[in-house]
Amino acid sequence: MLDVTTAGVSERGALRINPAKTCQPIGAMYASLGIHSCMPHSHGSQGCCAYHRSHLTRHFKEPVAATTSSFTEGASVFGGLANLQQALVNIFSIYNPEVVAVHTTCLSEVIGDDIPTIIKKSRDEGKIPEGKTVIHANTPSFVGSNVTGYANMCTAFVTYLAEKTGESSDAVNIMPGWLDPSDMRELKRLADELGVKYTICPDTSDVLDLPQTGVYEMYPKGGTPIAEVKRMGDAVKTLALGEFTAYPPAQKLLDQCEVPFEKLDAPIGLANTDRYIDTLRRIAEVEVPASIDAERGRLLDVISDIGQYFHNVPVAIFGDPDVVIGMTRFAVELGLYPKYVFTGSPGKAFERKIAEILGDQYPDAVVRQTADLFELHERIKADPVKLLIGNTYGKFIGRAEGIPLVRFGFPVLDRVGHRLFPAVGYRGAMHLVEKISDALLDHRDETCPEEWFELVQ
Amino acid sequence: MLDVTTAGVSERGALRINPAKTCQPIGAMYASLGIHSCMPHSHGSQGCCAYHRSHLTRHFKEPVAATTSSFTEGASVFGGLANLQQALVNIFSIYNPEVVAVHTTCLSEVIGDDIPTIIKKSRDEGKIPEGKTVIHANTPSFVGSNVTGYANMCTAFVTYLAEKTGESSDAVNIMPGWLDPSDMRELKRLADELGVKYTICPDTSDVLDLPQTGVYEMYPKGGTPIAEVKRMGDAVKTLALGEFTAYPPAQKLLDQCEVPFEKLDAPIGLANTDRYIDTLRRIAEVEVPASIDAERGRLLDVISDIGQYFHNVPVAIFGDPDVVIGMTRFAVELGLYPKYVFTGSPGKAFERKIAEILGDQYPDAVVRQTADLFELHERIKADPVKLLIGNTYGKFIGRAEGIPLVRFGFPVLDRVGHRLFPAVGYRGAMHLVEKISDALLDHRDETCPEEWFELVQ
Amino acid sequence: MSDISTTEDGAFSAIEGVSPDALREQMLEGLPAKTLRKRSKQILENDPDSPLVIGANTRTIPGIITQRGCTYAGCRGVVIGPIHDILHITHGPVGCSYYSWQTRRNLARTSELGKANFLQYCMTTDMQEDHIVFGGEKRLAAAIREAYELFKPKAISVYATCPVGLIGDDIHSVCREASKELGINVFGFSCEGYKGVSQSAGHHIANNGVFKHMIGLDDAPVGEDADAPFKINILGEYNIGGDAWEIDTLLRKCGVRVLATLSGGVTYDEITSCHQADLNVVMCHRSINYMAEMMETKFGIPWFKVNFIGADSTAKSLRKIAQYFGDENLIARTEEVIAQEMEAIREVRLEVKARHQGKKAALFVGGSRAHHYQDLFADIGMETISAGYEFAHRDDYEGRDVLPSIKVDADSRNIEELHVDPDPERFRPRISPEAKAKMIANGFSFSDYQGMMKEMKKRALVIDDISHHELEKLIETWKPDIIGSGIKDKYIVEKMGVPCKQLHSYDYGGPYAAFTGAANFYKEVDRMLSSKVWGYVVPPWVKDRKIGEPAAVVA
Amino acid sequence: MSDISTTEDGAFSAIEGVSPDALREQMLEGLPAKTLRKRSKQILENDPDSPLVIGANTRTIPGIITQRGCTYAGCRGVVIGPIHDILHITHGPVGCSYYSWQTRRNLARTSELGKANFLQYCMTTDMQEDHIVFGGEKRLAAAIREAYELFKPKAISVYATCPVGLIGDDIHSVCREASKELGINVFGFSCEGYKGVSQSAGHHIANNGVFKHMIGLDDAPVGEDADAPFKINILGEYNIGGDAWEIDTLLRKCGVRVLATLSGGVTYDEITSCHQADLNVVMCHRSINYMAEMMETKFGIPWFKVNFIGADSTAKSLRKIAQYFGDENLIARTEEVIAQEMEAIREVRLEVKARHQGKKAALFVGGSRAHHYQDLFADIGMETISAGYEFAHRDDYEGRDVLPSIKVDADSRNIEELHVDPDPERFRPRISPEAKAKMIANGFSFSDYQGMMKEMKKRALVIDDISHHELEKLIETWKPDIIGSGIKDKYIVEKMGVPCKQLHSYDYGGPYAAFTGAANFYKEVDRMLSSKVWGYVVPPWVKDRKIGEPAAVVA
Repeated sequence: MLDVTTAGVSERGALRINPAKTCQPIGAMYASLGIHSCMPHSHGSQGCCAYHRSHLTRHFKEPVAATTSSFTEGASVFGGLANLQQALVNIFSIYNPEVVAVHTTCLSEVIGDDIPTIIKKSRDEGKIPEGKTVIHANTPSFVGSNVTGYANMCTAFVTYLAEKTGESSDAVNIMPGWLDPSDMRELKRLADELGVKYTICPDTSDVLDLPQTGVYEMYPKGGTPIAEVKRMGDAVKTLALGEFTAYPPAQKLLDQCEVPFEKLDAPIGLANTDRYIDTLRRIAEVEVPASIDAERGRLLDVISDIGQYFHNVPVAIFGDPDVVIGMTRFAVELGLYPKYVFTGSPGKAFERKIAEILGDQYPDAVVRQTADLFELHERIKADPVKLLIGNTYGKFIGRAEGIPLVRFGFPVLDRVGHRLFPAVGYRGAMHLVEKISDALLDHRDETCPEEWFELVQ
Repeated sequence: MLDVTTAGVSERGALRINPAKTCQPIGAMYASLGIHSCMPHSHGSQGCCAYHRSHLTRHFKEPVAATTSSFTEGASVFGGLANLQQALVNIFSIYNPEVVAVHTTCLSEVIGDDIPTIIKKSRDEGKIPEGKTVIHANTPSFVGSNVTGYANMCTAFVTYLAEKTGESSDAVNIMPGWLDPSDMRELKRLADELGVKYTICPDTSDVLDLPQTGVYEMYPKGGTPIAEVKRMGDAVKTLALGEFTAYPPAQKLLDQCEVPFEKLDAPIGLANTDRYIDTLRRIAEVEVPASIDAERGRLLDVISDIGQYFHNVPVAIFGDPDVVIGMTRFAVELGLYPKYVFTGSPGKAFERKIAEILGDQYPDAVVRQTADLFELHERIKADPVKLLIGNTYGKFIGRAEGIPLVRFGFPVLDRVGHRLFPAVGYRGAMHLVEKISDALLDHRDETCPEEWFELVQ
Repeated sequence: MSDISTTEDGAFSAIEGVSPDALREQMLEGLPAKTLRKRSKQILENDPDSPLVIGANTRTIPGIITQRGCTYAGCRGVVIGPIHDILHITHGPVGCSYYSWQTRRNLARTSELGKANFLQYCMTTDMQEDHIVFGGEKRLAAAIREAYELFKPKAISVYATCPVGLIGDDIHSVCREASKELGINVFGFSCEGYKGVSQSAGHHIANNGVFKHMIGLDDAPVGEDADAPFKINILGEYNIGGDAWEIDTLLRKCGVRVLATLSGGVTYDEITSCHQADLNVVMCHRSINYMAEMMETKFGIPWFKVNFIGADSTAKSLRKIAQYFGDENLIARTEEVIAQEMEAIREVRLEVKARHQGKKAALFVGGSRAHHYQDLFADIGMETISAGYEFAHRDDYEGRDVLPSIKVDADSRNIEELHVDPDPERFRPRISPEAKAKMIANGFSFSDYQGMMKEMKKRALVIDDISHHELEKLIETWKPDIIGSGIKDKYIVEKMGVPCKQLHSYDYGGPYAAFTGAANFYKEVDRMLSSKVWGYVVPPWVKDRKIGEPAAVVA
Repeated sequence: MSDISTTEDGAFSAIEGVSPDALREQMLEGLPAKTLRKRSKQILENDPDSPLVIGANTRTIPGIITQRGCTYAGCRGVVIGPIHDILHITHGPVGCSYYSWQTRRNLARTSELGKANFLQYCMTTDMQEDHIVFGGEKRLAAAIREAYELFKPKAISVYATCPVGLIGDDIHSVCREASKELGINVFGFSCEGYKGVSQSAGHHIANNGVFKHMIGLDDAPVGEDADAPFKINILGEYNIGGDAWEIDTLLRKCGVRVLATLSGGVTYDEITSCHQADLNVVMCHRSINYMAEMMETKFGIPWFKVNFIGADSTAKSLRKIAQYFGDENLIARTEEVIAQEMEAIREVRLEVKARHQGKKAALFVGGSRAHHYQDLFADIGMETISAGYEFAHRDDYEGRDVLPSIKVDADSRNIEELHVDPDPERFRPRISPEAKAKMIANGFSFSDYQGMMKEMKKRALVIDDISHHELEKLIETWKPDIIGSGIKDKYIVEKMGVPCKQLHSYDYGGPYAAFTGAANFYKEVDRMLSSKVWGYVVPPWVKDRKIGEPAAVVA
């Protein structure tokens, strides 16, 4: 497995090997699915759309509907106007969504298609039915990464839709960053439990975690309704849960509608969830109910009980920056030793935030943005860890080095837990504790000498 | 590991090896903890109490308070009257519970202590304070097993406490059988979601799954309050969730207070949970809310998606009879092939119920009551399975044969999941699906030839 | 259970009470005019005796939810991707490389520990904005150099993505320079995603590149197989789920040696020397017929179409190979093997057939599987009521005899058509023109492919590049018992309560090729059709609530 | 942080502002009269110079939440249980056998694959009601026979549980018969749970049985160790968490051979031949002093107390062993080893000490660990403010000099006291009475145990068989930084926000013996005292809500 990887960090300036990121459009497509009755539309070659749909489907094991401008060579030379217009006509007549959310690809970006102009022209020419909405985000694949695309599309929701009517909605906006549907569901449950009035946007729960009912609905009940997205401009405050995926739309909403925001980390682990709860409580001026205290206390209890198995266990955490940031703080809370903290996405903020979290307690921790899994593996070969926390791609390193992998983040292509249980909130943290402790103890039980194989742990 | 076990079934008539059961008193102690402000009391040698407290503590990682009559040789000769009386005085003055729930041991059973008489005498002599309650159950270790002890103590709750006032409480009694606190919590959540009025007894949630708060309370907020136990006699119906652990008290309540009951299997898996929900709905004449349909549908969805990995996988399921019965039905729903279904507890009903579940689809399934893990291992050596589902003791067979173990039932002494997540209800089923699929896929990923090691599954 | 009515000549007259033309009308109803025009050419009632002209290999309609991918996917993903000891570098932004990393299940085995399996690696130039602005050639050259320094591969293959073509990076010149500098084979593919109308263009580009840069490079005798009397290549088999290994094992039992499988489970060395074979047999006609033709022209290796999917088809294909070589021992051995293998799977085949005979399948996938898998379903008595390809051409539907009549449109014209001549030194007809003529006269066919339509029932619906909307109509109306499709459709189909088998990735199962594979597939179909899940959809408290009707809402 | 006030002579005057006598009063306050009388003898302010008489090894008060276990647990669970190649059968209902199955962490290593490790097996007669009524001897005999047939062990050991004694089964006669029939060593222990006042009685019974049925059986030279110049046994070390292996490794480095460790990580053969040792050293005085005495009487092997828990104690113990043998090389080698080992752990010891010096520990556990672990805490500068045993006798508190003054009560009188004479053939004083006398005159002590009290601070609270109630008072008042206790207390203590280390099972960690073990323990204490968990107890929205005050309840 990965047999030609060797220990030590190779010098590379041009070759990316085993990336820990992908391109913008998939993020935009995912974000679009979090708006109710929205058709994501990929403006470019149909291959992009096919890849993104396949990849999202493999992660969620759910239908992912999206359309494409199906560029040919001609369109690439003459521009994508005709393709996009034809697409809009077909989409509205055949699939009838409330919104079409267009994102670009490197192809349409390089040829310079001006989407707002095409949208305007299409509306003027009656190709967009009355009452229907078309929005867009520029998501060039050669800038940023998948998380940038997510943020850009979320920003487009604000740009195109959010309105300040001057009449406060009394609601808090929750911008969840790139999380799974199960996470968004959990964020809502906690907010409900607090009794807070809120708008969560985007919201992929009940879109990408559908029950088996015998009926396929292209636009299931989930997703933030357009009307609510519009009302975000009247909210009292925005909670932006993630530097990379939630902060940009929050900033945009401040600029556009003067809604102030608080920037939090993804609510993964104890302190991050505390901050989520506490911020909602402060903003909405509610009391935290005993039920939340009890959940929190149960989490703390198990952290305490299981702590000895986690203490100073060297761990590599990798994936998209916002969830890695959240997870790293939780790892520290759990007593793990974050030895490698990697993201493929570019952004100095990543290194800065991880440095804040680690303080001076982990002097030999290696924190890298714009990095890749090949480098992670090279480093692990030179100086190993006992646990990997990250997406499915880590399984190859895990198998090569005999290190258990706790699947976390995007994508998880080979297991089901992320669809069923959140990673955020106290319950999500409990689930992670279970996963991590199972991983460590299973590994120990499988590899320890027989005389150290024990009944009680 | 277990190196002197060989393939094939040895003939044994007297020697029990690696039991799949333990003795009655621990079940009685556990049940007692499900009554609010109750001190379980072990009438016998202090060793029993120590063993039971240790064992329960290892499973729950929670304080387990219980007292003992601390027999010495003298008491064994002259009877335990003095010890029990002294114990009652000490318990009420030092620990001040509302109830003391006495269970016997083989020692006090053999010498024939008459507990009701001792209780009466103690009350007459003022050794039991006004307003305090002492109840008892006979739990001889040489009859039945731990589940018998649980049922006997639950029956004692009814015998001593349940009253028929003639005025209906409009409530349904839920007798949960021997489940974990997380399970009882989930049963309550589902009943709440249905909007059913109910009394659950016993109820160990918020007793044996306490938050870390910095404060130890000997009698935490959980447990069925005495007043509610009394009112069970006025309920409209009882749901008895388990042949072995819930049916006896339900029958007693019928006999004593004319409360009819429905006997269900432990709500493990889809159909068993359906039956729980549907029975509650019928009795209480409520509508099932969409939220429950959605949960159910999400479970069904993941069962469908993951089914190919479960299909015809031979599995051994072992442990206490009621949860094994529940799990076996779920295994069938999941497409697993229940090859060995074992309990150490005696009871023909076990074989009958498993036979009903398996029908004629699994002609070579071996179903055994009053069996032990040694026989299970012998059989597995002769004709292996790919998965073990049962308590922690299965880990030795797992390691010896390289078969993954999904921890389920009582006791789990070496992992934490059972404390955090239920096994009952649709959510519990999802958790089991996750555990089982992780176990199977992890095993495959660890053992398959490299060329079959894959990214997507 | 199925409700299929047929006329006396075996044509479908109605399925679930709906005639094919009525269903076709439903599918087309309400489409915008331009779209309707287009789609009506792509949805046909089949006539096996004289197939209608189908609108295949035409542009995908923008805004239609399609399964199709792009040229890059067809080239790097499908055809070249499986070669595990070539180092593959995708030149472009990160996504294209990332998505083609380990997602296609073309399995590979390295013969010794430590030998590179580059399929586990994803390498890309990860182009950034300034490379788009200032050109990416230098970065590509540097990337190739770094890759060589790190891994010392035998060959490096470079793939262009959309922006590369647009900004005008000359990857071929970069590859030539690198080849010179490093002394290894470095070559590029201009497989930008916008080329052609589907991944099909990528197959063609890939075939051209493999032919130019690999085929025929190595004339040294082919190791232990040099003396084998019956040496063949299998073209268009990608070892999804280990299929190529099954086929290889089977042929070996018969006494036939496979020099190379293009390109499943294959090594660079096998490809460079595979022109020494006696015969090419073609599995996936769509993706590799170019190669078969070019190798015949240049080296004189004849080819014919085979199908190792389905037990009966496999037997037929084995017999044809034996017959080609005409060796009595080989023929006898082949018959023995067929008898053995058929016997081994007889019981499961009969069992599954007994349970599912007459059930309805519909297959929409790829460029050959929608045809091949009909044979596998036929093994167990299941009817294919509708089928279509994702990216095939008219010849794949109607048969190669229509090739001369296919108009080359603008999209296809952009794909290079290699001009190939017989190799002055190495051209060697494997059978003399006379012998070949005699065989043909006796009914043996070469360079053949009859296409899917001739083997489907009359009035079955043939649907090219099926759209989501059409699929939904099909399911609602004809209620197929199982659908074979891809990952993007799978969960849509299953949400509608119909099991869906992925026929690209096999749902991570397989192998399904050859006899053992067929048995695997029977069992898998049996599992899917017998699954209890669909019976659980309606909860017991909704005895008369219809499937999917929303549940009661209670506060 | 700690607040400990001491008087000039080092006695605790107050801890957290509360004097020892005040705390003692709090503990006793409100107890029923009889209970008060009893407990007041078991809670004492320590006086190291002249220890008070403590009420130890007395009956547990019914109704008090105690940590104590039973005689069966002490015999089968503690002393005999660890011998991994004896087949153990518990005669009784299933529970006793079940609970003593793999729960004590006495690790064992089999030397070859396939060699029996019976610790992984739990064997019992699983008595049912009719055996209680009609007697269980036949069942026991059958069980032994079945066990022999299945496993062919060298020896079988049988344990009686409560009902066995009550119904009068004669297990010893059954064992004798079985022994005759099977030709192997079969012996029984009448260790019914109701005997004695705690597991302590079980130790005594176990010692008697081991002495009668195993010790001295095999006079053949002890394998490779026969010629070793310095051969010892370690008594009262049970290899929890691998401690015995650490000690063995350490002694081996010094040049001392351990023939047998009673009974951790030991084989039957090692026990039957260990009477050939030159010295017995005793770790857990409480559980094994009987054996040391009997072996000295019968074979002439002297003994003294050692403690390998704590680096300083380990060094002291090693030196004493070397001094006993008086060999210059051994003494030099021992000093070298001590220097090396001390150096290896110096840094971690200093680091941990720097962080936690002056913190307060309280230890309530077992029959020797509450004493031994004080040394380990002392290594890193931590004070033991209160300690007590679970089942020890007065001599374990006050020292062996009080032995003659201990009154044997009814409960202890029931435990057989073996009469032992010097073995007519094998008695061989390892050192002459003269030499011994000389050593003693030079300050060397034999057959010694000073007890815990003499080594604890003045006015520390010594609490025998601590009850739950007393523990709670101690935590509330004196706020120890860490408590060493058992599984039954652990989570009570931790719910109160105080880390609690299990000193029976080591919380599944270890080894903690010898130098490496000490370092492990320093690190573990450091982890526990540095844990962030306790800092998280109050959520941020409850800045001024006091710990444990209930949260706001909002609908």
